Amino acid sequence: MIYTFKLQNEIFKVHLEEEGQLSEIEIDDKKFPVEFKRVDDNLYSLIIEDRSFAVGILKRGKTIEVYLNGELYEFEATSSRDIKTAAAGAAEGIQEIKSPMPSSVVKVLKGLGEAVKEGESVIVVEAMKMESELKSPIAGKVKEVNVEPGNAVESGTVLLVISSEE
Amino acid sequence: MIYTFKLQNEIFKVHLEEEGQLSEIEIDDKKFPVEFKRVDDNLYSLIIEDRSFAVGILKRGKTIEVYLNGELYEFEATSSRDIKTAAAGAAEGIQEIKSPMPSSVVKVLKGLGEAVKEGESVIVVEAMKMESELKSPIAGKVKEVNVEPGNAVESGTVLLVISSEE
Amino acid sequence: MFEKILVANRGEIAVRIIRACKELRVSTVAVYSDADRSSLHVSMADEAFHIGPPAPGESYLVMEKIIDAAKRSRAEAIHPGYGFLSENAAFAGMCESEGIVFIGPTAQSIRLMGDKITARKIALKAKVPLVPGTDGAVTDVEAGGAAKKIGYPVMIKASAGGGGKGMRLVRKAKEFSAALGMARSEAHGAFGDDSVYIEKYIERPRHIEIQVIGDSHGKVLHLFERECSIQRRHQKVIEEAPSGFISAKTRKQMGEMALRLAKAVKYRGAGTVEFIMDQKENFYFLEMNTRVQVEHPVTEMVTGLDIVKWMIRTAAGQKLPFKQSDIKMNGHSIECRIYAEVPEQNFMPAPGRVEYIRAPSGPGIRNDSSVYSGFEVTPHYDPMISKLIVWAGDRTEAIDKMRAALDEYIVLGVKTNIGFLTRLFKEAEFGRAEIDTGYIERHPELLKAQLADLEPALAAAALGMRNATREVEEPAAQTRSNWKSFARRLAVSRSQAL
Amino acid sequence: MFEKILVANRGEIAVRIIRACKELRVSTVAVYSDADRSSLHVSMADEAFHIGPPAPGESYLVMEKIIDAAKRSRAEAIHPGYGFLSENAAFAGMCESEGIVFIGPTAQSIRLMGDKITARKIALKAKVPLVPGTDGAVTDVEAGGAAKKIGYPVMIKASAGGGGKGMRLVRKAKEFSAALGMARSEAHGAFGDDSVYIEKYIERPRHIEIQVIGDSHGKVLHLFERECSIQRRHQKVIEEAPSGFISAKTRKQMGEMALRLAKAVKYRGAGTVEFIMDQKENFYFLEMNTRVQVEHPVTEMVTGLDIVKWMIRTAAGQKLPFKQSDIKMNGHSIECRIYAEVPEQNFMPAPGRVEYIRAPSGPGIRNDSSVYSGFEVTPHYDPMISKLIVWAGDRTEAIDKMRAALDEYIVLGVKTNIGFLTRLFKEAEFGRAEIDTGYIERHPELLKAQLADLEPALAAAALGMRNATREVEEPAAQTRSNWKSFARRLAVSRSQAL
Repeated sequence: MIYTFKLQNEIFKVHLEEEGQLSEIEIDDKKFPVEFKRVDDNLYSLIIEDRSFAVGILKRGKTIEVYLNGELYEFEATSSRDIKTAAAGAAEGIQEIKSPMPSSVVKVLKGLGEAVKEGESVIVVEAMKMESELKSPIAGKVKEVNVEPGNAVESGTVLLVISSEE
Repeated sequence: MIYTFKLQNEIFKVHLEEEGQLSEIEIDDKKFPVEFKRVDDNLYSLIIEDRSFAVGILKRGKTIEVYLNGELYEFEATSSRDIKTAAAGAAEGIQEIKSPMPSSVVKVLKGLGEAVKEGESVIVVEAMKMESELKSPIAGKVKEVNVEPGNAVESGTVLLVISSEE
Repeated sequence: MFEKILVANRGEIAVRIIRACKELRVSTVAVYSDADRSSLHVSMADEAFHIGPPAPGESYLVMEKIIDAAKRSRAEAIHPGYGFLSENAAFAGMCESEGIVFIGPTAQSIRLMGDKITARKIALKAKVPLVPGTDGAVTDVEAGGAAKKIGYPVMIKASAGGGGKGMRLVRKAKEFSAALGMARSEAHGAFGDDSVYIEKYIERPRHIEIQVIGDSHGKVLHLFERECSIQRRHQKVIEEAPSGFISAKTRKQMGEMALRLAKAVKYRGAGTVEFIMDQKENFYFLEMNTRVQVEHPVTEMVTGLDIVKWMIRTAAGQKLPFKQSDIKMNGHSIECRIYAEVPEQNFMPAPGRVEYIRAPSGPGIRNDSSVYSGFEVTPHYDPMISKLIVWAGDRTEAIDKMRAALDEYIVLGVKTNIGFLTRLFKEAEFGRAEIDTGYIERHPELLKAQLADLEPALAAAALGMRNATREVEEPAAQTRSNWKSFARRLAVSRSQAL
Repeated sequence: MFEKILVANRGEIAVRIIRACKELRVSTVAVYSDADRSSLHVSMADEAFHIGPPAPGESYLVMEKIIDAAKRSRAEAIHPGYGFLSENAAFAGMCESEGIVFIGPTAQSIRLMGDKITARKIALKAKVPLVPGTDGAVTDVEAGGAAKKIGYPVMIKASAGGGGKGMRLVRKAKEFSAALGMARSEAHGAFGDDSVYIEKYIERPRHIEIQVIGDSHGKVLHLFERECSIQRRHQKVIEEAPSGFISAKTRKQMGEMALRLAKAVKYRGAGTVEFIMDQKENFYFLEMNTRVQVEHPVTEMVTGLDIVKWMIRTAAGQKLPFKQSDIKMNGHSIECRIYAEVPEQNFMPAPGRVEYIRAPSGPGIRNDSSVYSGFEVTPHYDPMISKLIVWAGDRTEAIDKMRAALDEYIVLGVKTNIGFLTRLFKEAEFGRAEIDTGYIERHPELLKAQLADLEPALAAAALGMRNATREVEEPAAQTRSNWKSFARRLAVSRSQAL
């Protein structure tokens, strides 16, 4: 079985082969055996060549959250079609600005076609009585504006799309 | 809905009437409203006329374990048929001596027909390298002997039956 | 001692107070909004009263509802916790007139310390140092002399000001008059008023506070300091006792100052005198918090005194049975506030359902929390998940313990600041106690997740996906449910729910 | 300091040691049997090695397997915990000859103290008091005089004896010779040997022990006493520090005696000198445990010293940096061992699956455990669920804290001694520290559950049944499972699993 994950715009392919208790994992042509065992509800024990890891795992929709050594890895499980788009997107520098939580749109700072610098704020949202400015991770132009002030948006809603293409 | 529970050979009837959030409970002709709310997996909050209780509940087979204020109540959910038998049993003083855990029988101390005093040991079982003597809660005679030394028994297996009848 | 206390709060502090009451064998009454029916403080209390919708303004802040619940339950006293009505003099007054003991200082003490100007006047009179500055607006003629007297660097601030407008930092005398002109013109432009005042500028300020406790018989003691210099959004994130910075001499002085202030308002119960401190250990009174603080546990850990229990006892009229010299600090304690928030996005709250939580435990670990797997962090209240507190022999060991504890902490379902805190506790500067209120801003690199264990994480993701897939493919196992196989089914569903 | 340590144990003590290592920034290696693949010590360690089937004799007790795992992982030291190989001189010797540090005393110290007769000889030589008695078998002529010299009451014991046969308690001199005759004849009947010896009979004996710690530079210190008089099946259930019974003078004497003994064997690491004490504070050496004790936490709580960390540091050759007078006791600590067992049935173990566990937390609460919801208590190992430890300012407050903590503890799926402990901590006699090793036998009423809250319990049972019924009637909700609705489904299954 091959799984494809996206993490911070990088694509990873994981080849999983099972043989009883032991699984074999292949990432980037590197193979290693993994022993995987549930501890409680969401806590798992992973043993990779004698190295031991306590891992929290939660699957929500297409996201698989992996909690390891104090850090949260939010993998997006993608299909081959998604990958192509994403891969293309990554190459061409297309970035979706998503709402990180249920919130309301306060102000759209950049209009359609407007130039945006890397790290520049593009939209202001409000949640729990606090305003937050969302920034563009790349330099480019606004390709899509999907919301307007006053809109209530869910977590994950794509608010704007920024592209580095000319 | 009427539920019938057995606890330490006493029979309780609970009449449960539901009205939205609030339920009405009737025990022994005493009625009171109960608000019941799940907290986490097995922890529940009960509010009875402003009095608040944190209760752990686990249902296993016919047993419903209720954990309240540091004590474990092991209710046995019974059908009307069971009740009659049980009620009869209680009246006539019939007691089943059950294995409290998976164990092996070491010695049967009382044979069929033998007289037994209240609190007298009737059988010795071993589990986890420790021997335990099981005692009769009533005075009477051994009516049934279902096991012999060396038998491996499950938790709940009826080992002997003691009866106070002549 | 009281027979019954109503706890007018929610979350971890309500749980904390209920635990203290249980140990004192005092009955407890919880109040709860619609959002808190399954909160732990409700089930842990002996009685519980519903007080309205989730919005605090319609429940926890409605004085009449709290008083009503107290009367109906015949509670003799009310513990307000922190936040909500805890520093509300009107509420304390209402309790007093209803014959209910308010567990805290008198309404009068709250009133005096609640008004910033009055509090500054009391401090001035009690000879507690304030940030040096002019007594209100100054003329151009006065300004230069005042700045010189205060000592550079100074801040020129617009009297009508706010939001940084008409504000100028001046480091040298020769830059002063130009800066004054600019500040005045900016102030005029922004507020139509060019009057300005001058204040000492504190570089890399530290936040250090003194815990005090008083009884109703005139005795007030201090329990030494807490340093709370690590802040984000002007809110404390990490607190410790003792401070890793101040000298024994400064500690003594601060304690004395705090007592002087507390005695000036005949303080009863627990309170905190907050100071701002420069890098030369000069300290200046900021304000007094007339309630239990979020960070009270670190003081409890190093002094061995249970502050919440002493609040209750002193409110019940008991005398503090020890004297100042009996109170000693032992070891070092640090508290982290674990929040559902996104450090990368300016620590924006991240409410949601905590699908899974596993808190650390073991020697020297204290986790004050009311959150459990399945708990909903709502947007109505503070998104705090827990206060993780450690105690160890010294600061270095306490930091190492905190690192190990954070490493054990797992929260799934909502984003948290645990990763951020983990990175912070590895910082050498923090280790050397080189901290101030601008520390987090100076360390933006701490905000970014360090996803260094990619291989095991990817392996876990793949194996997790495989388990989830199996579940979708074999849902039949879940319907094979009848009463007898209940226990087995539970086990099955456990091994399938991901 | 070591870079890597192998922990040759399982359960809570393995977790405890791994936590100490993490704080010391030492890598850890776990070993595990088939029964322990999902135990916490495995996932918490940095490395994990499988060592065989569940039976200890085929895994945790197999010296070669442990040494092999240490070599493969290049661990420099082995911490044996308690039980298993912890007091095995041969194993300590094997480590020594393999160049692996055994975290504990030398093989020689273990050997000397492991043999009861040798240990008694060393104690005698070091002038540590032993239970007064004759030096072996006595003739009829000698017997009376010996008894008089020892002082009544005395026990006459068969030299070849065991199981109470040939044993006689004699309270008065005039009863002695008749009892002697009976003892001899019983001994002859049972063992074919009528030789007897005489020993002082200790009425209502208390178990009090002294914690010691030594470094490899000749320094040995004691960390005061623990009282462990509450026992069942000759195993400690409740331990506390300090003892609620002994005077400061006795404490000092016991400490000195323990040090004398430890120094006699050049003791390194943590150890415990156990004494039996009568109700007049006379104490007699029982044995020395050359390892960390289950009950070490109570000493940690009152002294602020981390015993496990000091074991590791001293094994690594570090010097103890403090002197005897630096070690102080502060407050009071109590530990309860929470077992999966049935008090009503002579505390018979009750292995099984812990379906749900909710441990107490908060100020002054420490819960050392490796059990979680879903954990299987197997018949292969000790059925301990956790060690619940409290600290408070004094004994009374500590008892109140323990009561409150036990009240928060919920375990479902296996039977436990929590109810029994709850009842015990309410006992007035225990409150007055009027305890001895026969306490539980003297209080059979504590074994019986007090099911006093019938109404809410019945209501809960009925409502729980209703929820379970609904689930059986509407199983469809559980199959509506696809990837997208996973989160929602999880929520649904949560609200249905009872």
